[in-house]
Amino acid sequence: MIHKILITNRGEIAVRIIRTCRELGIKSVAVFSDVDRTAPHVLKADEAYNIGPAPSTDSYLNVQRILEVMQISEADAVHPGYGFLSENADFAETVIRAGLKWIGPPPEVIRLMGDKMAARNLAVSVQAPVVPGTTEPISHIGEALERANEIGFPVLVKAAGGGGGKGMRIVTHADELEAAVNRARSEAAKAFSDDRIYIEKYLEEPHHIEIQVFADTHGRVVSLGERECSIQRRYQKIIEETPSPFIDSQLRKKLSETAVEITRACRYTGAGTVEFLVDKYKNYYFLEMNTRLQVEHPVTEMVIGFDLVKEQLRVVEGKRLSFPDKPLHPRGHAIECRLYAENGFKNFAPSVGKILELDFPQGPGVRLDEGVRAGQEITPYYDPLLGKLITWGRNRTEALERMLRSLQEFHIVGIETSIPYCLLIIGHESFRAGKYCTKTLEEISGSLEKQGEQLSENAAIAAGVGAIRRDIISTPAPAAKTPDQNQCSPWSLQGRRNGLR
Amino acid sequence: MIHKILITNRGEIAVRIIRTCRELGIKSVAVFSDVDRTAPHVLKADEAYNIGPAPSTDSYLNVQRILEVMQISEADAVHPGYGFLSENADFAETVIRAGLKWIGPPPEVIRLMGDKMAARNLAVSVQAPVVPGTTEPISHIGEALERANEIGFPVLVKAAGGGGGKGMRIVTHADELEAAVNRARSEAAKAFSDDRIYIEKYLEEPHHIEIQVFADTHGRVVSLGERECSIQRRYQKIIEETPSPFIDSQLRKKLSETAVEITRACRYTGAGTVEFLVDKYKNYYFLEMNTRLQVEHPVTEMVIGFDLVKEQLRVVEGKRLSFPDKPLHPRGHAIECRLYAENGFKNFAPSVGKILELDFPQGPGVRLDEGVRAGQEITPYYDPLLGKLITWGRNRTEALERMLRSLQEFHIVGIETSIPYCLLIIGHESFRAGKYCTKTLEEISGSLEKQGEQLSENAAIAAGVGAIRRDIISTPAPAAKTPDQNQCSPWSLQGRRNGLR
Amino acid sequence: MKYLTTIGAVKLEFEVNPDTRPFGIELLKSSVKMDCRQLSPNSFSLLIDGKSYFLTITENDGGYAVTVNQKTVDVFVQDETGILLNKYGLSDSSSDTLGKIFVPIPGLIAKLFVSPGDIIEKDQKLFILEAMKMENEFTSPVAGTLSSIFVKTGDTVNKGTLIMEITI
Amino acid sequence: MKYLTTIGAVKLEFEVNPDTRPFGIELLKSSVKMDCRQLSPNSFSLLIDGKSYFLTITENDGGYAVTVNQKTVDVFVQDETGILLNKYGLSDSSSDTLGKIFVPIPGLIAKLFVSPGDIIEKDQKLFILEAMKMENEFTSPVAGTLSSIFVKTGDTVNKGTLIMEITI
Repeated sequence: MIHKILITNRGEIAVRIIRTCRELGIKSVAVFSDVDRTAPHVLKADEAYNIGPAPSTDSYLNVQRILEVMQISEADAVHPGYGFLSENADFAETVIRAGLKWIGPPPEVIRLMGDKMAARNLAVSVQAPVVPGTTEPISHIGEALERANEIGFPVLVKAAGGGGGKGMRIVTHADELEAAVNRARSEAAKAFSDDRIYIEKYLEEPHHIEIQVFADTHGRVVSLGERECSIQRRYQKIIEETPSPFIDSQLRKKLSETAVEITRACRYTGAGTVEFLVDKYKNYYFLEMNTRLQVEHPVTEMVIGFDLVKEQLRVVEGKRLSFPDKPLHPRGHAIECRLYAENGFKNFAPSVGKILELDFPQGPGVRLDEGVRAGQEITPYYDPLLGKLITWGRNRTEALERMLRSLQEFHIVGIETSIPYCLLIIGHESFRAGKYCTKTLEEISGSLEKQGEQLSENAAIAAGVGAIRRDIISTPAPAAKTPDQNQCSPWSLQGRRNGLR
Repeated sequence: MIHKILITNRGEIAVRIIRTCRELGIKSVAVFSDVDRTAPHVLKADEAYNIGPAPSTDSYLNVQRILEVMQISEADAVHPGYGFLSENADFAETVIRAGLKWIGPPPEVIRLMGDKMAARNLAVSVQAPVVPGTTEPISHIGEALERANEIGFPVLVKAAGGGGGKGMRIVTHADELEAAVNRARSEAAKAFSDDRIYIEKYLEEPHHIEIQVFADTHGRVVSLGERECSIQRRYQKIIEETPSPFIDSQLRKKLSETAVEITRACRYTGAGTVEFLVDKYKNYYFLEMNTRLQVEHPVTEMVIGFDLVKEQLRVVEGKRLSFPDKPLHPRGHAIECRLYAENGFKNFAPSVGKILELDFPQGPGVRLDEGVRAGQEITPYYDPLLGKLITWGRNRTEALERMLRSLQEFHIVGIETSIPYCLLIIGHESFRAGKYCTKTLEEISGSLEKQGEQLSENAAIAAGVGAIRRDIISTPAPAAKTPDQNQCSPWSLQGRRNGLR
Repeated sequence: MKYLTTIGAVKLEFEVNPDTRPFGIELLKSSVKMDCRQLSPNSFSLLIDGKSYFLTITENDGGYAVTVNQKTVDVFVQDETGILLNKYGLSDSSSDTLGKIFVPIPGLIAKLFVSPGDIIEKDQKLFILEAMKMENEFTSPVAGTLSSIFVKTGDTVNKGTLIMEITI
Repeated sequence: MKYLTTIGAVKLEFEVNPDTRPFGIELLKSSVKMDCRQLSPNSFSLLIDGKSYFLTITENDGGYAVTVNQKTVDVFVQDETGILLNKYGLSDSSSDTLGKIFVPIPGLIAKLFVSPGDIIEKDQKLFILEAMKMENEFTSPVAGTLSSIFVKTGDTVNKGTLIMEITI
């Protein structure tokens, strides 16, 4: 039995794990950096210990200090959350060597699945499809042509050191290949000083679909269904849902079976996620496996009704999973919006500052996993995730309507958030129709920005009245006016210009 | 189709109805009294109109003003919530005569079921059991003895004008009856100037169980299962749950069938609740029918997954209910705590004042239907219900653990609330074991009060440190002390004395 | 600077280090270090040897009402000066206000159980105040003689109204 | 007292009645009555002809950033004095600060795209600031000539640091 869990994380995931500990009567131990002394996870945990200065490398990644806290607190298990040390096999080994339970898969599994090539080989060994492509850099154009023909056009020419779309080219016909390879090579050489080039199959309208898997120490491996994660900005997910509006029951079955086989093959235990790419023709390809709890795990919890953190603890305690033997029947539909301290209309520029006022949405079908509180300073040191809003509905329409309703109920003063942007995405016809892929957000971002600037006449009058009222408050003698501030940043100026259009 | 709903209510139920309107794209119109200008239902509605001074009779019961708002706002339907005008058949008729839709059963059904004797007769006509007893006052002791023998001892001797336990006597043997009737009669004459006495069967360990029914205009009547409402203070419910830990599937079936028959017999439409008393031997008796949405409707919503307000609107629009034809399979367990501005340890004394700080619980399995906001003044004019906390779990244990966890997360400064009291009830062994009846709270209140006074040594040290810190803040020069305040009320003095034990 | 806190029968002495003030407070005798931060006007976070406490604190009757783990206790704080004054019997007593019965909420005086001149026992019923649709019974916090009643049945009274006075 | 508000291209004139101040504000020309209440330092409830608006308002660049229905606009307010000053061309211009590029968040200068003396076009990329694990591209709000750069690649900068200056 676990009695006390040290949570080596912060923000909403630390708070979420503390909540489960509370429900089970397990003591929770938080760690915090200097700037996080009054962060929610510190206030909500049973115990909390400082582990160093603000930068993650000095605190949340400071294994030495964390080891000391393990001893001081007499915790008997460590939950890493996601990010930070969660996929660090060496840390997992350190925890186990110190005599504590590691709430995650065994270190060797973390190491295996963390190596992209090894994970790909394991997937291939159980006949899981992987994106066809070269596994070694191409040395000359003849080889490129040969491999491209094997894979089938269109193909993607991409640089080894690439990322974020740089050094990437789509080639539709064989006769465009040479020029594309050459241009990609020279671009890559300039950008990353690395001219190694690979070729892989270009997927049309790809979807990012993942399967939540769970394995206990009694040999049971189950799939808990899929999550659709194709709404992404800068290759980061912002909106997830389950079930996927794109997946039919046949494909769902195939993805689940493949995920279970991969999970079994790598001798996994605990909660894991197998990620796939699925193209418009419903071809699917193994992408990678995340060996930890996923940010978007709540949408799965909402439809299956099980607390996944509780199941993680069961596995670590050597118990059997509590999912029934018969197939799970997910109920209804769930959608999650990640709420970031950033402005979607200004190229997702992060926003820092003090949260002056904060009201959360409530009512039927709404779950909020929050990581911030009123009065808290948002610092630039960590991921700008403020929390996650999850709505449940009998069907997709109801979940979507609740998401719009509850996003509208938010009230955050002091920082900019992605809430207005999420509202427009959820309200957009592509999302409403459930017809979107990983490229959709980029395609519609222009129209979202335009919508973001529109204000009805009534709302403009309301804004005017409010500003006058506020002006009267800050200017007791109506004639005296506060002079303009002397500083102005490009971002706020841009906001101003946008307002003037 | 309904386009705009006027909500003739305030507080959490008005907010809850507004939320459903938002999700459906229906405009919501709030009404408010002078003291409610900045109450949450006013802030959240699309429109809001003042209907008079603070006292309910001048505002929320002011039919003339409400009629004016119906016209000004061009609403096409009226939702009365519960309380206020919700069971006023004349008001329902007025609404319908004004050409608006009434979101509730037809006025004649409200009238019929609002007459206790008529409702009892209707129940008897469909062979529903009612509590055996006299329907006319007893004129002499011989008659009393005869009727008591028919009913079977123990019996309850009660006064016509009675209430709250006054003029009530339990009689176990025939030879105690005469004395009991005489004492009850003289007590009643003094207390209510009405010496009419009735005799009815005394129920042992009675449970208050109610069945949620729904009927559409196409002749379909369904039961949505029971709610256990036996945790009561001053004959008012404070904690409800579903399913009832006391009810087995056979009794559930019988209660549901009886409730459906009564609902059908009175030609009901919309949402209604049939209340029963069930004794320790599982005998059940029809009590009354509430012809409106019930305060505790959310626990039903949590386990069946349907929004009952949405179903109310479907019925009014002449649509069919959206519950599937096959029997509903409720999922998991739900518990509701009503959160009042009152102190459970001080005889439920109401608390008024300004809410200075307010943090709500969040996370998995938690729903809050709130009716207050930070900065709001709690006035003595209305029911002191601040909101309702509902938790869901896979099973009763999980729902209960979540209730404890989320009650702990509350943080309300400025008024006293029933949260500490609810925490102790939920944590009490009777509640944990699911073994309680309508008399339980009275029986355990002494032990709860004692628990309420206990503080661990660590918590006492923490309280001491906090008070010193606060003292330093309010006393810039450490030597100067604020003198004692001159006013002290019996309540705060009692709190002080309790603290000194 | 030494501080004495009184919570019911429990008395605890603390030492506040002026150098590390306002965060450094130690429990005398055990030297347990505490880190107390203000979160908002009435909320504080306290770490004692790693244990985390969330406190809400409001002023109350010359002391503080402190809520910890959803339990509220009254805490009285005395600094060195206060402790000395107390030692020499010089503390300012507030016993003369003890017999004054005020109502903490507005309402209607529904019933008076006592009359001027009555001998009043502690916890004896005094009157019923109707407020928020409920009857609230007020009992005497002290024993004594009822000297005056300032209201009559049916009166509507405001918060803080003096209802009666009992001479102890 | 007359007030002029500017929201983008929209200009609206209001009349504030000193008798009913602070609640009575009317839209000039149409006489629509409005009831505006402050809920907290930055939040307001407004009823216009029964329509309910929830506003959050913070100061911003000499004006106010007003959020209504989750949309934020910049509103500039001028009272009668300001309107008059403007009419005679006496308004205090802030154009001399337009070419000064500050960073609104702390971070690391990851890349500089321009050098002193460069002719800068509006919306041209200036530099990349790494903050919160992300690269943030800054573009020029104005056209002009880059007169000075106050940082170099690799510098860590605080919130509000002046990075470069563009002469318009």
